Amino acid sequence: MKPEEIYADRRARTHALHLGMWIFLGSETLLFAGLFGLYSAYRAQFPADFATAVGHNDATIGTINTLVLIVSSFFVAWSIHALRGGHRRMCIASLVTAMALGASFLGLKTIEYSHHFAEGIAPGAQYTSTELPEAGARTFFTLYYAMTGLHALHVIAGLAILGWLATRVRRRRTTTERHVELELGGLYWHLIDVVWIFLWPLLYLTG
Amino acid sequence: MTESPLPESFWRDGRGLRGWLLTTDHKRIGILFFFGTTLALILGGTFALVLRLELLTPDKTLVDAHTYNQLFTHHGVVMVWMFLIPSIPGVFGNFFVPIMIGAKDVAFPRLNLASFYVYLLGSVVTLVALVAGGVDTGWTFYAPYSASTNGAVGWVVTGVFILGISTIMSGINFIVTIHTLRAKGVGWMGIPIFVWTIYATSIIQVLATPVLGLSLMLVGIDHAWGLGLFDPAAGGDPVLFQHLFWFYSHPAVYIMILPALGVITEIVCTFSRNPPVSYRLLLVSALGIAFVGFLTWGHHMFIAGMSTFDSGVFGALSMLVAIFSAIKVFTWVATLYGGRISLGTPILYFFGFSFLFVFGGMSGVAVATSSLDVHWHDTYFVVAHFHFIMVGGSLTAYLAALHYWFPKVTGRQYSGRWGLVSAMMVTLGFFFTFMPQFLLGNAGMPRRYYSYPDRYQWLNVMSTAGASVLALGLLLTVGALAVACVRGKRAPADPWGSASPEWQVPSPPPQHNFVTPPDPRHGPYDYDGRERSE
Amino acid sequence: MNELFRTLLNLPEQASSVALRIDVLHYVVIAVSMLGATGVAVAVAVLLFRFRRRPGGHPPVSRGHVPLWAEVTMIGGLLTLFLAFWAVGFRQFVTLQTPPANSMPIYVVAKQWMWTFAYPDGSATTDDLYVPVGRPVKLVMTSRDVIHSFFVPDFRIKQDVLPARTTTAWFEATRAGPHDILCAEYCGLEHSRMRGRVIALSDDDWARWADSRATPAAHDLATMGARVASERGCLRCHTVDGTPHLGPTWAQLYGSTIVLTSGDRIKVDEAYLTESMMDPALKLRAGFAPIMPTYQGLIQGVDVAALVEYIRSLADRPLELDPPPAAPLPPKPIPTRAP
Amino acid sequence: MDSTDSADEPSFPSGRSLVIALVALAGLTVVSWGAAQLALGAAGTPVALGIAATKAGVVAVAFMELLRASTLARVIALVTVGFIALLCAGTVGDVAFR
Repeated sequence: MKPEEIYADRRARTHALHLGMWIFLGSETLLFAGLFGLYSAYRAQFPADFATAVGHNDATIGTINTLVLIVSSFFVAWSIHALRGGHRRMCIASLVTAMALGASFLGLKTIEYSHHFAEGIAPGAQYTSTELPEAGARTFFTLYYAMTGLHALHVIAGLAILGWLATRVRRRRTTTERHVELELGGLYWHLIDVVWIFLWPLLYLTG
Repeated sequence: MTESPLPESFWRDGRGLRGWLLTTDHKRIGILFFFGTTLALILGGTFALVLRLELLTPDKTLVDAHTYNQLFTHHGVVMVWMFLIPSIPGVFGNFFVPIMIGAKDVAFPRLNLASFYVYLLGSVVTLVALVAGGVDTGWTFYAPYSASTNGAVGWVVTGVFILGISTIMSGINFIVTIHTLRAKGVGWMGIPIFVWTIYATSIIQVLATPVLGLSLMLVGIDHAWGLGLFDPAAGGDPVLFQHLFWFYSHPAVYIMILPALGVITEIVCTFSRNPPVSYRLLLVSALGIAFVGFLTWGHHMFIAGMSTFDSGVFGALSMLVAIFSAIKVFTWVATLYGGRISLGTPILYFFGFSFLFVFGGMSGVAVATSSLDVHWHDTYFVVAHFHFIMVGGSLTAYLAALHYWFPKVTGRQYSGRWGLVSAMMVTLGFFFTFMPQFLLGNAGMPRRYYSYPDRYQWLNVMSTAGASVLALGLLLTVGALAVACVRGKRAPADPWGSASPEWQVPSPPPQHNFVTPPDPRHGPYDYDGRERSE
Repeated sequence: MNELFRTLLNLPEQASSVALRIDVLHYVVIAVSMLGATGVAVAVAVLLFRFRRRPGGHPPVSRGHVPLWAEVTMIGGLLTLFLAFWAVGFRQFVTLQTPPANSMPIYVVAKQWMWTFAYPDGSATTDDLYVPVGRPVKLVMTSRDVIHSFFVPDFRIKQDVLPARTTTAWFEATRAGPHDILCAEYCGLEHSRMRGRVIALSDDDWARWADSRATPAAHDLATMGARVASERGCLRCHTVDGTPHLGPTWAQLYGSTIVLTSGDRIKVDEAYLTESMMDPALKLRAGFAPIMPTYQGLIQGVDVAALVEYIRSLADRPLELDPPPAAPLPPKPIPTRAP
Repeated sequence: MDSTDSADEPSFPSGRSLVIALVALAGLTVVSWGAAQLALGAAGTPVALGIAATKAGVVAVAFMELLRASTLARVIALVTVGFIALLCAGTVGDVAFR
């Protein structure tokens, strides 16, 4: 049956959608919980090796990527702000900027991955590097690939959503009057940002 | 017999098959889930029967060891993820929660339909494994064996992952529905306990399922490309997989049992025409179980090489869950007191349930006692314990629910006599299937044993005999209800004299649930109030 | 009384020093469970009958609200009971986890689908584990493939056996005769046939058995370990007389407490030594480079046992320079069934 | 319509607050990076995670409008964090005390 028939008014529906999105975000975050659990357990097992391995990661790229995601997050928030203020073009522009930043995040990640592969630092059985302590480093980098890989998948999904939203705004489907989907899409993108905010120190800084 | 057709109801929307396959009506989706889960039950049950027959003799009876190992794996996978988890929420939750809170539908009807098709997809993918070589890891997928075995591990873990997505979808849907769609005047304390248990269940589903999805994915990747996260040869730690697995799978037990407890509450109150002796305790214990269930996963790992420290902590925490379950049991018994109890098939199932669930639960306390678990772990005692909860608890309650709400859903009554017979066969059959298994466990027969020392045979024979009675009982139930669907007497709106909202709408309910808007003046257990106003 | 309950509950014989204590707790817990469940069921049955709907209806009963104190007592009472179970059970559990100091070490290697046992005297057996009655035995266990679980129902002990890690279990047999060993962790095709026996022998039978094992060129596990050490090149990095070298010296190593690179302190025991052979970098001793290769899969259970015994034998060796052990001795055939 | 015309809810975050949040986040990022260069040793990880938590808080409040969202949303946020902590505690409690 039609939403109008189910809900008292559109505000009730908006509220419900936000609720649903937040619960979904909680669920999404717990998808990473297992990896955080493994990370902390293995780190407790090989403290020294993990430190060395973290040190081996390129903190510069990591830090730049962090800033990139934060700024993109800002532009997503800004796009909502703009649309609420009725500035359609600015909304589209900020969405596109956010997407560009997201894409460059993935670009930097690819560069990083290629560096690692060049050194024989590949996940699991493909790990051939010998310069780092055998036991811990391999595990660290397997986790590194699992965590960043899962995160990258979310970034790709997020980019798709942002693109879809941008076209909706352009086609005047998403408007100042009704833009709940923009808010929800934004929430998803911010979650991706938040997850990375935690991955960054764990994988690049705390050497 | 000539009989005027049933009144206008959700069964007819004039759109034929399309109306069923593309429906967004929560009631129809409930029916779809009923057929899905019933098929799963039949499939899993068949596997179980073959297993039981194989165990009639100490060595080969029917199938070879490899087939046997695959059968118990697929039995577990099908029963847990394709039947038990979606059964009560998917069927009765979908059908009744909106009506119980006075809503026309769930918050996200399309998401609801999607969750059914995702469930279907997941089931299919899981079953592809059967033809793709089968899986012999056991439903627990313990590393490193699950990584090294050459079976269709990839198919099963992917299938279960997809099933998990369906679970999360419906979990989100229920939580939002209960939060936002309660009719005017229906407060949090004015909803039936069944709604509360579905709410608690949904919370667990949303929070725990992703962790399972991830760990199974890791196992799948490990099996396919040697990720080695849990592989000792690569510095991995297999015990950590067990941590992740049980972090989901212990709460999952409560996903399976909480809705059952809700059903039982409804039945006890309706048939004794007494409000629950303490609504507050029932709802606190439901939420309590949901929460504490997350703190106890380690009691599956006492002898797995886990630290003694963790064993102590998890052992103590595990005892708390039993408390909450005990509160529920006492509340039910106290609710019967002073009632005007009408006997019917559902309440008879409750009688069986009361013994099976309490003993099953207490045997849980027993295996949570670490020194005793050392002897019992991975023996038939554990098998018997969780079947008491899953079958004696959940399945019994599912059948009780089926008989309780049958008149509402179909608009027809079934034969009480056949209901009684099948209920007795199911309960006794179950009892004789699994009581011997406690004794087998005490004697030390490990689970997942294809062949066993001769001294265990007589108990296995008894267990198999019981299993066949149980199977017959289930067939009888299906048959009796099928007959009732076409031949049954027309059922009134409220055959049991309940006060719960779903009984105030016609049987079967009309398309948009309510002819007259729901009347919140009387709570779901306000029997006298209803009577006076009628 | 004990016999009655044991038979009722279909428990196997109590053949270890801990079995009786554990069973008594078992009786209590199961009795409580049975009584509880039956009690509830009976109560339900009685109430269903007593308050069944009658034509005239029964005189209304006043059902006051459950008073708070009743709730509290009920909940408190049960919680105390369950926590009592936990307290007693956990104390027994700790006992099961901590082998007595004087126990005889036996090295267990599990593989699909057999058990191999290596004894301090250098001999080894497959599937049958020979032990003396009345003397604590400590099992130092590891697996070569997947997870197995060492389970002896008559002893009420069970312990998972993990690859690349050692777990320990201990028991003191109190009754002579064979006791089944069952694998309790699903380990693949022949899981249910991965069985063995603990042959518990009275003192003189044990002595006789030990003699029967002794061959003319008899030498104990430690001597064998010395041979393995030189054959495997351990002595290229490890000294046996305290001289500092690439690896930690073995003199006075066993039983000492060392500091790891992680900063933790650890007591050097069978578990740590075995683990360090299989996964040297896992718990690296402070002040040493992670240069030792892993011997996982390269070195057989008996040789591991031999090395550990050898290092044990050096525990109280005075730290003075003396020639490293003699050149390789003729290898001694080790009876093991082909996998 | 969409909750834009709602008197009973706190008004939307102003553009200014968004900019301030951005500056704060960038600043914290730099601080965290700097702290890492100092090699604080054992204190390093807690510090880094503390800063990360602060940043996450800023994002949640300024960008995700967590304070405008319903109570349940806030509960979910807390529960999620709590459960991750729980899982880590359980696994570490095993590995560390083995």
